[in-house]
Amino acid sequence: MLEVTLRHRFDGFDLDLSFTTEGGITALFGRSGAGKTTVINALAGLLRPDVGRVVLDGEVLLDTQRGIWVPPHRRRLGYVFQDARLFPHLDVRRNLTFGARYAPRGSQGAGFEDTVALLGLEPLLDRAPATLSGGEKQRVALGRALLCHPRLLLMDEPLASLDGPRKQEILPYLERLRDGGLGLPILYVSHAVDEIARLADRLVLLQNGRLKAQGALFDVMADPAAVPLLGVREAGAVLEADVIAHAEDGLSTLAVRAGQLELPGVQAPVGTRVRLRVLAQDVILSRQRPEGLSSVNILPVRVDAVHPGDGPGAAIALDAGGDRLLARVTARAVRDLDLREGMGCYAIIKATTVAPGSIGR
Amino acid sequence: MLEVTLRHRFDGFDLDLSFTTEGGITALFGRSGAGKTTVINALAGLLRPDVGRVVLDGEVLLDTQRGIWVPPHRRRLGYVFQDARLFPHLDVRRNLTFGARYAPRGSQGAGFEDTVALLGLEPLLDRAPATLSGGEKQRVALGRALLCHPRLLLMDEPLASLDGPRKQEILPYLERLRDGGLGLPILYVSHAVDEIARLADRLVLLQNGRLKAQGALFDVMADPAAVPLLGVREAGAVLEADVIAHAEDGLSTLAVRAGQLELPGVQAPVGTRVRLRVLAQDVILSRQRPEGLSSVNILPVRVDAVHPGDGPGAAIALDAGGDRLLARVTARAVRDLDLREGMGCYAIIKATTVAPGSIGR
Amino acid sequence: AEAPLTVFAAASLRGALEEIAAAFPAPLILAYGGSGTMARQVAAGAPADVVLLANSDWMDWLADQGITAAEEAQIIARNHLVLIAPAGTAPLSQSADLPARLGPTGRLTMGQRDAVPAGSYARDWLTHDGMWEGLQSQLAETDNVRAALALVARGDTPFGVVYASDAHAEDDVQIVYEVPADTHAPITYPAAALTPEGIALVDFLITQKAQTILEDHGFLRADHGS
Amino acid sequence: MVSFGPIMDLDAAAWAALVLSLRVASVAMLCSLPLALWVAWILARKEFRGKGLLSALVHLPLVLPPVVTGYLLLLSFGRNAPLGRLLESLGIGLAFHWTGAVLAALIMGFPLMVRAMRLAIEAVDPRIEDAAATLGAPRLSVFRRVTLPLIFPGILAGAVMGFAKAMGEFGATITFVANIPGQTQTLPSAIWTALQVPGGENRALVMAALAGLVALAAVLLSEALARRVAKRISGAR
Amino acid sequence: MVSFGPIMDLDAAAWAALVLSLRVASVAMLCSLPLALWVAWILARKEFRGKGLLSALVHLPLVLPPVVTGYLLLLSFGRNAPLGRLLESLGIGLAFHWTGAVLAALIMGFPLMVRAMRLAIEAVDPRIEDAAATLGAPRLSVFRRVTLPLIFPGILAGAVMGFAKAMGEFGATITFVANIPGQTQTLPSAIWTALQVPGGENRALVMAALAGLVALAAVLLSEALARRVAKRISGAR
Ligand SMILES: Nc1ncnc2c1ncn2[C@@H]1O[C@H](COP(=O)(O)OP(=O)(O)OP(=O)(O)O)[C@@H](O)[C@H]1O
Ligand SMILES: Nc1ncnc2c1ncn2[C@@H]1O[C@H](COP(=O)(O)OP(=O)(O)OP(=O)(O)O)[C@@H](O)[C@H]1O
Ligand SMILES: [Mg+2]
Ligand SMILES: [Mg+2]
Repeated sequence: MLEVTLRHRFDGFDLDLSFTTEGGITALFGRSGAGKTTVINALAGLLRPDVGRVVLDGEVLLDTQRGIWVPPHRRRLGYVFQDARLFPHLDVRRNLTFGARYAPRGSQGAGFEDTVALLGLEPLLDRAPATLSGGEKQRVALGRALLCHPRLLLMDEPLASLDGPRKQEILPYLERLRDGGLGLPILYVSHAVDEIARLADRLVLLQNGRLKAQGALFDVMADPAAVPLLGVREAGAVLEADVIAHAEDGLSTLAVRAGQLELPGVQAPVGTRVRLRVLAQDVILSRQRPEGLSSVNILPVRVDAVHPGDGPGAAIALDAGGDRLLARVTARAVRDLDLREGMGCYAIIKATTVAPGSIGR
Repeated sequence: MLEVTLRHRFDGFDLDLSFTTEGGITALFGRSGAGKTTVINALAGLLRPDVGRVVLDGEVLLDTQRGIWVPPHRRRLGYVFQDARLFPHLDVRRNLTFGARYAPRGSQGAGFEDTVALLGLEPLLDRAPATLSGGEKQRVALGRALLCHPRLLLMDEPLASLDGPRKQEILPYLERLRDGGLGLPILYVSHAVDEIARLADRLVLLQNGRLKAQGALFDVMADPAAVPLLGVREAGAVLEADVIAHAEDGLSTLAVRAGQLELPGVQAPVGTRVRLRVLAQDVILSRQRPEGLSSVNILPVRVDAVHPGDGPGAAIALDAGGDRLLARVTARAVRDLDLREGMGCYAIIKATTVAPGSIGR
Repeated sequence: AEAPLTVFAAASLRGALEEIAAAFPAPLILAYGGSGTMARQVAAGAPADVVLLANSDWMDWLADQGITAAEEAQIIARNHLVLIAPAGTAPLSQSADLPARLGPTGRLTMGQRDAVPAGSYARDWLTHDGMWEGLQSQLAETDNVRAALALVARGDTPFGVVYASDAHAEDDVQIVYEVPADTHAPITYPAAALTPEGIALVDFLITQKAQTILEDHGFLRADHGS
Repeated sequence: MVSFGPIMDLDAAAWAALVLSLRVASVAMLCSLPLALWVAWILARKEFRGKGLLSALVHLPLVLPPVVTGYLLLLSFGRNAPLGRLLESLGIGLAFHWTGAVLAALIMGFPLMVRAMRLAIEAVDPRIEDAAATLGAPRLSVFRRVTLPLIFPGILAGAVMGFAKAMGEFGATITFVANIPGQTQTLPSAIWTALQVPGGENRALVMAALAGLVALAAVLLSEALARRVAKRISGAR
Repeated sequence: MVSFGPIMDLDAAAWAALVLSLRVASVAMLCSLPLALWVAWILARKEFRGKGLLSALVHLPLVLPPVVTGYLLLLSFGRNAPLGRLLESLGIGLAFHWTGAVLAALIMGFPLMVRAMRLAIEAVDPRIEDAAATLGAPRLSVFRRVTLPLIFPGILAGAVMGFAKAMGEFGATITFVANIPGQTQTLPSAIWTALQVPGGENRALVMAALAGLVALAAVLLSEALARRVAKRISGAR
């Protein structure tokens, strides 16, 4: 549980905001120059804000009014910097193990072997940072922060220079950190909404040094005010589903309130509950139950509300047996299908549209 | 026209490849550590490869066999580095104008005012690089390279730390550079397939220091061998379409070979030809022509080939009146719908699925 | 006025030379240094009209180099050695008391035995009086006599061997023993003219007037003992 | 204790020595800057056989007692030495001339200047220079517009050290150019001369204090300059 | 020309002087390292009133003629100076003792060491140190594990300069601890002594060559070390 209030003036830039997080992963989202790095620096103790108060799990890390300032090394926050900031004189192995000795005795957290394996660092262990590629540096920086067993992880665009497949390997690991016995909370800066949607529990939106919105991911993502900040393409609903069965052809059956979905690439064991992200733009509506489609995921839904957008699109809020779904269709489709509140219809969700990355928890 | 042949050994990494580009934008794509930066460094003259030959528009920049090596400052290649590498002792304005005096007399290219305006740098002109945010640095680096009026632009993940809206502003500018009177060719390293799909004319795929595939964007993107490299989610076809009409509700009608599509957010004037990207996962197949769907974009297609994938998915190559489309469906759907080569069916493309960013040229 | 003459002079002559310069009809430029340094400089073509050393060996060396004719060197002053101690110390009745007065830890300051002329005269004396070997570990050799004087004046060493002319100028020390002249080689200050203009000064130095000034500064007359 | 009152009472010779020392130190510092910079650059950036030897040679004036350096200078540039005669015939008299004091000061300060600049050059990230080259800047322009401003603190440090050393140089100077008042008597020589007379300590200390004040001024100036540059780079105003 | 044959013929006094000089220079260099590092760190990283003054004070031994420094040392640490008496009663005799030569060499080399280290510290990116702090390293550990290795080239440079200067120091040493063969006669003192005797030039030059060889060895060693570190950081093997 983190409470943050900060006020700081740079020449030409004013930061003035206050937000709270509640464990899990909180995403900090905002345009370039919005003040994300400044916030994280203040949390880490690398920037002393003009005015501020930071409380982590009841411990006051900063209180300018009461003159409290805990130095960075006693905050135990793992910081993955936007620029990797590796130690140039140490090889990769020594960079990774740098913080180990300062972790409190018996503290639990990421193990060396696991981290190295996950991040694919074995072949690099004896290399000097100067010889690493951009993405390799970023992976080492991530490993280094994890291995100091922090009580909160600050990540400033940690995956920006990683390729897609590598990201897909690391994201589940971060989820395990959050969900494992340790429940390591993470403050995560990213421009990639799909990363955020997959990972984050809470979302803090910054604009120009001010708080624009904060709250649970579902709420903020569904907040029409947030759409311009997040980008139209990324709007969507998040559902909870139970894993019912894994078939031999790799498809899994998941139960949501309105029915069953067949999805590929679900790793969670039978009986667990997972999180699905369904982008509004991936939902097709049909008045009749369609037949002979390559997509077998068809749920009966009821139109909750029709929100005409600014452009040619409209957002249709749907009730799927109690779950909320969002569909983005053209205004013309609204007219053609005569979509209106209370109307029953069918939502077609393409099986493969639910990205593996969107299945979490 | 650039011809590149390179061979270079690092301890533990072997680069050995050869490719050509033909003006326009060539994307260099590969996983982290594939050798992209190494290639670009060799082109810029910052790395002297063990063996190599680089010819740009007939001028030999490097030929280890004949002992030719043109020093970096005479190559006139604008290089946007993966790390910004701004001059720390110069303010933003002087960083931007650093290269101007070395541009040949009368050389044409980006103007100072335009570049500053496009990249939103006005408020930063008097600032020291040390005070810039990550994205701001990257924008300055981009401007600096543009303003030296290069004859080829080398961009190493230039937009990685930029937010979505900012990217959407810069991408069209790069397109104008490519298409304008100057026809500035660009070699573009990126992990973001949507950027590449939008911008690139050619695609060079690297894996582990070797060339994996190269060729026109359409061909390489449709190459099943490229799918694992590009990422399953990003596979898809690129179509050319003519803008036929803009309706009042914001939808535009575009003609492709197999029919017409209604798409929102098309800016190009009537009569122009645009490029559409249709992700394989956004295509639903139906044996009958579906009725009463919110999606009005339905094209009759013929199955060209069924490529079973490694996992539960399969890639279906489709012929849409001469255009190629790609659909990704589950193996179960292949069985259920009995998809096979030569079979006719319907492709449902959700109207709003075609991202504005994917409509280019 | 006449063109000034440049004199390269041993630093220990400074007090007296300043007065002599005032008495000399032509203006003098006095450049001080160590005898060896200046001899070499003269050999290297220094723009000096007169060279005035504290050591006849270096004057002989100059003659060997063919810079000056040996017979042109003129002794202009002499000196004698004295044993000094901080003011208020009881005088020594004989040199043999020195080791006892030094005690086990006290040091005897003197010029460096090989490099500083006063040092080699002091060695001659101590050898002559049979104390040299015994005092080996209790010497503090300095690079010039002034430094030796300063050490004694500040009480860093209880005794020192210096020229009478130096002791004369320092109020914080007193002479506790006069070293007999026959225990060491004669202490002479030779001068030589290097240019025709310099001859006048060398000649002036042995006039009564100049000799009196030298005597006032604790030196012995050039003709002393002869 | 030294009282500073007597500074005003210093005689003309002492003032002349101060002025000469300032001149010698400034000229020596300015003359050696480019050469020191060049040597520092070679030592910092080039790998070649004999690099260690060059570095040792640069350090030599530090190791040799100054008298030896002065003596070697006298042997090489004395009026009777071939080299000295040649230079003299070209109108460049060194021995027993203030220019000789400049040479001595320059040589003695050289190792300090080279080292300061070398450390600064070694600290410059060559990738920043690479960036300048890709923007079209030829080597020399890269040096002038990127390297030079970046190593400015090192150059400043070298200049201050060279100047200070030149102000304080004594052994080599007096051995090479002697101690001729008004011509080659620098402040240290004057101080030494004062120390040769019993009771001259006070005068010597006053002159030493004067030298100290000059150094203080030089150091304060350089610190202020360095701070300004650092501020500009860090972006503080 | 100097012939190197006679080196073997050097008498015991000369060898003793060499050994003493080596000892003095090594001890002086080692003793001043930590203090110089501390002062360099303060000057590089702290802003405080009087910083310029401290910097000027550090430069002082460079500006003052060595004789003055030696004389001031004598005034402060002589047997009859309060400080000197105190130290002597603690068993730390400085005057006329080789330890005094160490003190003189240390003070004369101090400005050189401080400057080299300061330049190196100023070149360290504080953001790297920040990174270490966020990983839990307390200040001192950051210094030991990050700053120190990063400024190693500067420390090495400072050490070499301090050592070389200590090997060559003459004026302050002879003034402070005199020139006692076998006890305080360092190599420069011995060289100076030889030069004061007509015909002693050759012996002096042979000893000077010896000093030069020692410096060469030290410089070559430091260059080799520096190259190894640079290679490790650049990743070349
Ligand atoms: N020292 C400084 N002086 C003046 N302005 C500063 C300073 N440091 C940061 N800024 C400004 O504060 C704003 C916020 O910077 P910050 O680094 O927090 O942005 P960010 O949200 O992390 O952006 P990005 O996504 O580009 O990294 C920027 O406009 C930046 O230019
Ligand atoms: N000096 C070097 N010594 C050894 N290996 C090196 C050196 N420089 C680069 N490499 C290795 O070469 C490979 C290619 O590096 P390069 O920087 O070209 O990758 P990249 O494709 O740009 O990756 P990224 O997307 O992460 O920036 C990497 O595995 C890297 O570790
Ligand atoms: Mg940032
Ligand atoms: Mg790269």
